[in-house]
Amino acid sequence: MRQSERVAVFAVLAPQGLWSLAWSRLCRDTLGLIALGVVVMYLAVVLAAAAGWIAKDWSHEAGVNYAPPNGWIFSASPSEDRLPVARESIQVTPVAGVVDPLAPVIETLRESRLALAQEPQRLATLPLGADKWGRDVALKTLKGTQTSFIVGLLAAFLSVLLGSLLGAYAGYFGGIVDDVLNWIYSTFTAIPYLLLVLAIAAVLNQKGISTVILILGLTGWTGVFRLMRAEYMKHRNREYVLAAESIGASHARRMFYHILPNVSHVLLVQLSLNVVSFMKSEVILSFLGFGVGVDTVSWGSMLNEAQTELLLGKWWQLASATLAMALLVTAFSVFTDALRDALDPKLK
Amino acid sequence: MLSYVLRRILQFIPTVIGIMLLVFFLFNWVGGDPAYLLAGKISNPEQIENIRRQLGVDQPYYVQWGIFVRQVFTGDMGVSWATGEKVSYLVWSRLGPSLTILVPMLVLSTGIALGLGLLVAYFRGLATDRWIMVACTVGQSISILVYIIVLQYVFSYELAWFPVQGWAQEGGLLLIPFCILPVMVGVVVSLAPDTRLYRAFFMDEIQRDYVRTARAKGLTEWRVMGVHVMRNVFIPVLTHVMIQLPGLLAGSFLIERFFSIPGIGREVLLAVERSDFPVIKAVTLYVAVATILVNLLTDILYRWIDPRVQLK
Amino acid sequence: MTMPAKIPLLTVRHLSIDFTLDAQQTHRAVEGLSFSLGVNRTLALVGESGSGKSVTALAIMGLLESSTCRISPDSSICYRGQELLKCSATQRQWLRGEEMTMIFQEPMNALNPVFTIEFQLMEVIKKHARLKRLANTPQSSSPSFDSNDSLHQKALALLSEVGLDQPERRLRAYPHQLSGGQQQRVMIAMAIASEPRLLIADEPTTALDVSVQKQILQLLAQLRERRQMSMLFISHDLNVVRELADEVMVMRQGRRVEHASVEALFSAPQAPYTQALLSCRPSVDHRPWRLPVVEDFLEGRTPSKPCTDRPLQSQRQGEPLLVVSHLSKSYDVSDGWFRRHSFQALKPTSFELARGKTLGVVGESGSGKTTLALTLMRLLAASSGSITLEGQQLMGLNARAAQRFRPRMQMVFQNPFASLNPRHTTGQILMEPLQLQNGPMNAAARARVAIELLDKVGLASTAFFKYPHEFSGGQRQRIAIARCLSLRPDILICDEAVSALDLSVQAQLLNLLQDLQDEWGMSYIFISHDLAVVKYMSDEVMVMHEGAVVEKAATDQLFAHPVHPYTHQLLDAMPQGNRQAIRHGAEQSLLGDR
Amino acid sequence: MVMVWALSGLELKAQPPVPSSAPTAPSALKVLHLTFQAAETGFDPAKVSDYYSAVVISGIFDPLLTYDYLARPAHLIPNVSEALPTISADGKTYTLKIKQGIVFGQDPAFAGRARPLRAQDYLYSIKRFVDPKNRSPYAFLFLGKIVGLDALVSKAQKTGQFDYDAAVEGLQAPDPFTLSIKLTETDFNFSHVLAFPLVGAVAREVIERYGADSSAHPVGTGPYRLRQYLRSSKISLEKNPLFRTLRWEALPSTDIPDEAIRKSMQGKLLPAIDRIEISIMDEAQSRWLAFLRAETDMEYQLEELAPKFLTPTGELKSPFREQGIQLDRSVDPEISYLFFNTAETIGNQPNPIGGFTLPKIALRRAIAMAYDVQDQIAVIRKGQSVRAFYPIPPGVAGHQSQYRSSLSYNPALANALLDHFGYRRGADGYRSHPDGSALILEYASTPVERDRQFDELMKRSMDRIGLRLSIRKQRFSELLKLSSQCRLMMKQAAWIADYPDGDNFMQLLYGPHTGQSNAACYRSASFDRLYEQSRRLPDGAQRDLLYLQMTRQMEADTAWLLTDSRYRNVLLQPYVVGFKKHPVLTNEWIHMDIDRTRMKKAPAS
Repeated sequence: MRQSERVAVFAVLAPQGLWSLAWSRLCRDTLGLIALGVVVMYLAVVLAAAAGWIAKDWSHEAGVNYAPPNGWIFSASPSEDRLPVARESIQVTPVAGVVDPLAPVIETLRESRLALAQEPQRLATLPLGADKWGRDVALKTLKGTQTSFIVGLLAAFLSVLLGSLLGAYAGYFGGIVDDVLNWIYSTFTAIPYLLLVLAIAAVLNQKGISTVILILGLTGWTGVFRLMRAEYMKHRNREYVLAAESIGASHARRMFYHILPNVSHVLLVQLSLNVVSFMKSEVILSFLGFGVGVDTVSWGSMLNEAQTELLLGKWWQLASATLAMALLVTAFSVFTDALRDALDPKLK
Repeated sequence: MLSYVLRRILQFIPTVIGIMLLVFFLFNWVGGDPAYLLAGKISNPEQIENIRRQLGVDQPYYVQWGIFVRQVFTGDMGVSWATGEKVSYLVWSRLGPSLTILVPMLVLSTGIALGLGLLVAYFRGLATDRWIMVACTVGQSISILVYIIVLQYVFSYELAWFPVQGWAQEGGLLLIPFCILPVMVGVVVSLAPDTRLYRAFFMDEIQRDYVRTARAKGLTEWRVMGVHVMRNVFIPVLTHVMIQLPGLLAGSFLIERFFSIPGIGREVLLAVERSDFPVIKAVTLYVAVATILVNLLTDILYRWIDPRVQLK
Repeated sequence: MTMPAKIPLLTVRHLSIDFTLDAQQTHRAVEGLSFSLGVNRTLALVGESGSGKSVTALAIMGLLESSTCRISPDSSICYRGQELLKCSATQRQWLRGEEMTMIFQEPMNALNPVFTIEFQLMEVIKKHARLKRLANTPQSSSPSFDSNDSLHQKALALLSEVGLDQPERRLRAYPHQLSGGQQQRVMIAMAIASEPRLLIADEPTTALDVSVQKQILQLLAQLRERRQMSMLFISHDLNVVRELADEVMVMRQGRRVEHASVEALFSAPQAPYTQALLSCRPSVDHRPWRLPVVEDFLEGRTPSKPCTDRPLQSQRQGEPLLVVSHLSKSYDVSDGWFRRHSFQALKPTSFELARGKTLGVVGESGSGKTTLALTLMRLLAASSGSITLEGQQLMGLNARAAQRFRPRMQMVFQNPFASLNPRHTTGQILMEPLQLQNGPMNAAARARVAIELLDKVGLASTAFFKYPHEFSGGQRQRIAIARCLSLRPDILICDEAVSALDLSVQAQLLNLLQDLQDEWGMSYIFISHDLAVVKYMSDEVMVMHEGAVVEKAATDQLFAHPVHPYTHQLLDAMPQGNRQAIRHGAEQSLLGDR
Repeated sequence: MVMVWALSGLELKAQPPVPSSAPTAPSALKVLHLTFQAAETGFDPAKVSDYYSAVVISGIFDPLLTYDYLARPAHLIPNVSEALPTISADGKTYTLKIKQGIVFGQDPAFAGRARPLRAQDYLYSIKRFVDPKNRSPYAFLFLGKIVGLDALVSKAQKTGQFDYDAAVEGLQAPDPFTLSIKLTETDFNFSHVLAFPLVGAVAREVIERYGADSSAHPVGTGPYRLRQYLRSSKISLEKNPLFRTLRWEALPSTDIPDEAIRKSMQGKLLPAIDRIEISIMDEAQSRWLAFLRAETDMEYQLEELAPKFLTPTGELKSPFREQGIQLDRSVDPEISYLFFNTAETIGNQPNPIGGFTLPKIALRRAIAMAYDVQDQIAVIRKGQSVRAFYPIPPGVAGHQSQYRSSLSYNPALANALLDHFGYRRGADGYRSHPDGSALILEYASTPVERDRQFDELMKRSMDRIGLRLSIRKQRFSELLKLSSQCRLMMKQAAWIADYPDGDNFMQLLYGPHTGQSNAACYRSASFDRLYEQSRRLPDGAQRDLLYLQMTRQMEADTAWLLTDSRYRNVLLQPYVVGFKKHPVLTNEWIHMDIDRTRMKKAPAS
């Protein structure tokens, strides 16, 4: 049978019909599409920054300290209270009776008349201004976007992975498995978020992006767990799962081949909700001192720096970071809503 | 009813044990050594040893665990390492200010969000709905830190409407000027997400058959929404409000810190900075137990608000 | 007060309704529908799902969502000389619940779960009292008339009138504390509280058990007589309608197919579609080899006179394929502190099933039919008893050994929308059993088998790539059957396999099942609440009630000479299309649900 | 100039206890509002260590000696003693006489009777510092210093009970108003310990009555008493009605600001301010806004906001000057420094910057030369600090204002030095050890926003000379522990004077203090020898010479890079008079007043 041969070839490459259906529904939501566009734009920035195409030398001191914005987007009059920077020329006080073992070496080196490296010219204004060291706020914002986005995304992945795995087991198997996992869940949720964060931070005892991700991931899984457990409990006795059982599908196959695709829209929505909430949490973590390390920059670290700067009238860092964050978070939220609508099984 | 409550409380025991294990593990086992902080600027090993002995952190873990269990069961969580204050008293005295901010905040934001949710659900699909939702989405995308900094700056300093921060020990009406701005910040921050959520609750309920029945009975649209739908929406709203209550107690630390409100959240931050473990442990446990009790209360309230729920 | 009977109460002209799917696409749900309803008349709208009957009712009530539905401008709905489509929203709202009322299919969902019956009933009574006062001012504004006490008395009287006992207690109850039948009675009480001129009943009995259905129908008939209401009765079941309606309008895909008096329609249906609807439902009197299907009529192929009846086969012949003895299933329910009691969902049940035979199982909801099926399939662990398949005891086998017997027994579930994984294509669904059971077969070979199966159940091979949501209910059930067939089972359990389907589709599937049995020699366990379908399919029938088998007999014998009182009751409740029977039973229904 | 304390004690004995409510109407009360930027821990002198608790304690309790309010450098004067202590020639015995007629403030513990201050009270208070139960962070002030005291401590550690009644040879009261302290070693600076604000007299009855809660019930002989106390939020002090009569008296001065203070305060009964209201405000934004709105009268913790109100040259900006706001600007008796662990190993790992071989010293020297102190002052401190070259800060005995360090900023030279010793740069621009192994510096700091700025500066500085830096973030308590175990490689540290004597600073580098205050774990035989010599000398030119040599020795070994000493900018509302920042005393408000005539509107209370 020619036809069945041809079909057989295609069988292996089954199209993702439901997802494409959701996609076409999403395409009808103009606002959702715009939001998606914004998110994709940010994603491009993140990738470009990660690849080092943009904002590579964000830590380069391009402008003078607190250089104001030059009016492209914001404008501010240059501050008059520039602090005088004068390098003192030192006449070392002579002290008798103490020998400096390095003195001979230093003298010879000094005699070879080393030229002090010329400080490069620094700009008086920058598009979005400069921070206290004179680093370009625009580049910092771009780099911060990369960090915050990655932190949000990876932490969300971690929490969703953890929450859905545990939730799937608890909801699917029920009984003692459910009791134990539920016990862990209720223990975790009974402890207030702040204390849990502080406690986990104390355990990890390290700072940096990976720590932030771990803290957020390890504290953020409970919501996903609750949802996934409920979904699995609901689906576990659905007829299609029973049908799978009656044709001899194993537990793992039923859990991950049959049920998982049917709850994946919940996961996707949870994922994007968590991305948003984790990007916001990163700011709070930074405030608590569990932010990213000094060799990188995130929106949280920028906002924390900007806190006192605002009172000094240096508002541009606060404005840049807040705007960049608000735009992405808004777009992401709108996109999540659109996604939820598009994936809503009720609308089928 | 009573037997239900008793049985529920019995069921809490494993959770409480879990929390105790976690707390003990975190603070007694892997938590830092507070002796050096307490020893001050100039310390020597004997002094460190002395402090460790005084605090009981030199004991084997099983002994420490025993002490901890006894503390939990007697309700006497010892004294703060930093101030020597009784921890139970400390937590108790910080509860008032926290609640003074939290309760009005929760009532206001829930009330306003319910109203807005009803409004946008009523106008669903229309421009009013769209714009309020967009405003909410934008509103919730800004960090609470920015809200606090900017609102404090604008309202206390530029406009000078409220005191910058502070607290009236005497309590009562004197507190009102100090409360307004923190409560306002809290409401502003939680209003946007709450409205979005409550709108979703309303939209869920509106699709139900009983709404069609109510309309078929010839009730006005406001009665359908404001009585029939609203009463059903109360159920998920109640869950939402109750579930976030204990977390707020410790979670409003940012507001408490910026407005110098002597509440629990600020105390926790202080204790963490000082490695004051008895305080952190006690707050964690108390709040955890409060969470559990609030859950129980929620279930009891459910029976009152949702006749379908039976307490068994 | 009453209008002359000749002037219709309600006139619908050229009613067309469009549903907005999105910015570009619309779907026409009702197309140019016209009819009229006289005073104190009952018009039945009959049609299969998607025929536009409910939409029409909602349009008359003014309950369509304006954001998603558009009534075309040349339509007209005229109520007592008033053009409803030109009325303001407030006017429509005044009419609703006062002049025209409506009851719905699912009484559980239609009542607000968080308010007492009293609250919900009083809303209507109070509104009615207020409107009445407004209308009668100032002559008879006696304050005592609508005092709370008198309103309360009125509520009690209404509940009594719809046949609810202990009305005081019922008033204080919440909807979930009532049974389905009682809930529907409350709905009816609310609908008649304002003494409406028009009652619209949208499938009011579909969600109820047969015996309750009969009582509700009797109640409606009786109320209509007493209250002098006009009634618009919507149903998918012609037999239900026959007992109640004066006129019947058959609808299909938003259009009118036939409109006639009930006698004319049943005695001489004009439209082929009506003929089809009347004849494709299995009757308790005949057992044709094949059921006629709608397509036959529409394409003008009036089926040759139903040939000889299918012979009934005795169960007893030959070696039994399946022997079930004392199979039971119970659940532990905890109540109170540490006490538990066990609830027996399935009381010890024994039966045998021979190869190639069909065992029918009938019972109302909660009778343990599905528990029996799931326990047989070992999807539920049995509490006790044994299942023996061709001499092999299945209970107590280890998981691996039990797995080998899985393919021998397969099951078709009730809901074709739930039993197919919505995220898998038909191909994936059909190939999965092969992959799981016959390891060595390669993907291409599996696909070939899958396409053969599709052909077998009457689906095109293009179905292979499609997802379940792209099929109609009947087609999905075919896929579900194909999935079972792929394992070549000895026994196929059909749990309400055709109950969720429209009549015409039901007939096709029953034919398919019969054909497959003839060809493959499978045994069926055929579970249904529908006596007619069971009678058509089965060689032997078990009647289940509250988890136990109350009667088991050869089909014809059971239908002709039921022994157990419950069986009697079931058979009596079957809609026979006899108006006399309804009137006769009216007195009984007053005693109604207890 | 010298301030003379006047006292007429005999009257007091006859005075009945005064009821606690002040006779003046509340509106007429002079109230001073201050803020703390961190919470206090309690008011039991033997149990606290933090600055803010000490501030409050110094208003409630009286030490034996104190410092002259206006004199600089700080100058010891008697407080409740009749005169400065008589010190025996060997510098081992201190004898003091206490003024008679001083009584403790009211407390239920005294059962309504006036409770006179006696020499025994000071002995009891000193013993409380070494009682193991109290875990006093200031036990080091007395431990090992007083004859016979350590024996009592070890006995207490065994029995678990400190015997306060046991006789101690070094702590004697020959009569109720005479105090004799015998030291184990020569120490001419012990008077500073007796002036230490926490070494005030507590009454044994009070301590025993309140037990563990003594922190909330401070009862002393000082000018103020605790009125209201909401922990870590609000502290309110009011005049102690039983306080002895004390008048503000000073000799005329040629110093113009001092003379202005003298004019406004001379002859006033102290304390002049009725109430001190202290709020704890954690965030600088809150404190600044509160001061601007005159919710507070005095604000001295606004370092990060200084550019808001100061010109680059350190003067008050004109809008504030026009409002009459006053600025008092002085350098704190404090040093900040970057220390390098000079031990060979950290834990069991080799310390990449430790040891005294030339390449290691050169590495430390290069780091010191590359660290940009100017940027620290200009950017992080916002110009609110002065460069520190000498380990002893201004205002402390032994300070050398003219001294210039041999460690100067010169990254080019630092690079050359590293090149010279074979720290070669790799492909990524970072240097490795001369033997080719990876070189990673580890710099420790706490996870607060302030430290992040130092981290950034450190990273920039090290990048400039190609040294790879990893930053270790740890809670403050953890860092303290690690630092006392010599397990930190590099860290910023600061030391503020406990008492205004150079020894308090020089001991930070003394070898045997490793594991205590010597965080650099610096052990230099020559330094230690010089330090031991200095211990035996009183303040003077001879000791200054030793300090100079010790300083240069430390530089030669490069154990520290001294960075800066901070300015203390105190903002005062126009109506606050008599303020002058004291280098050691923290209770200036005892000597201040509020001039109601200069008050435009009543500050919100």
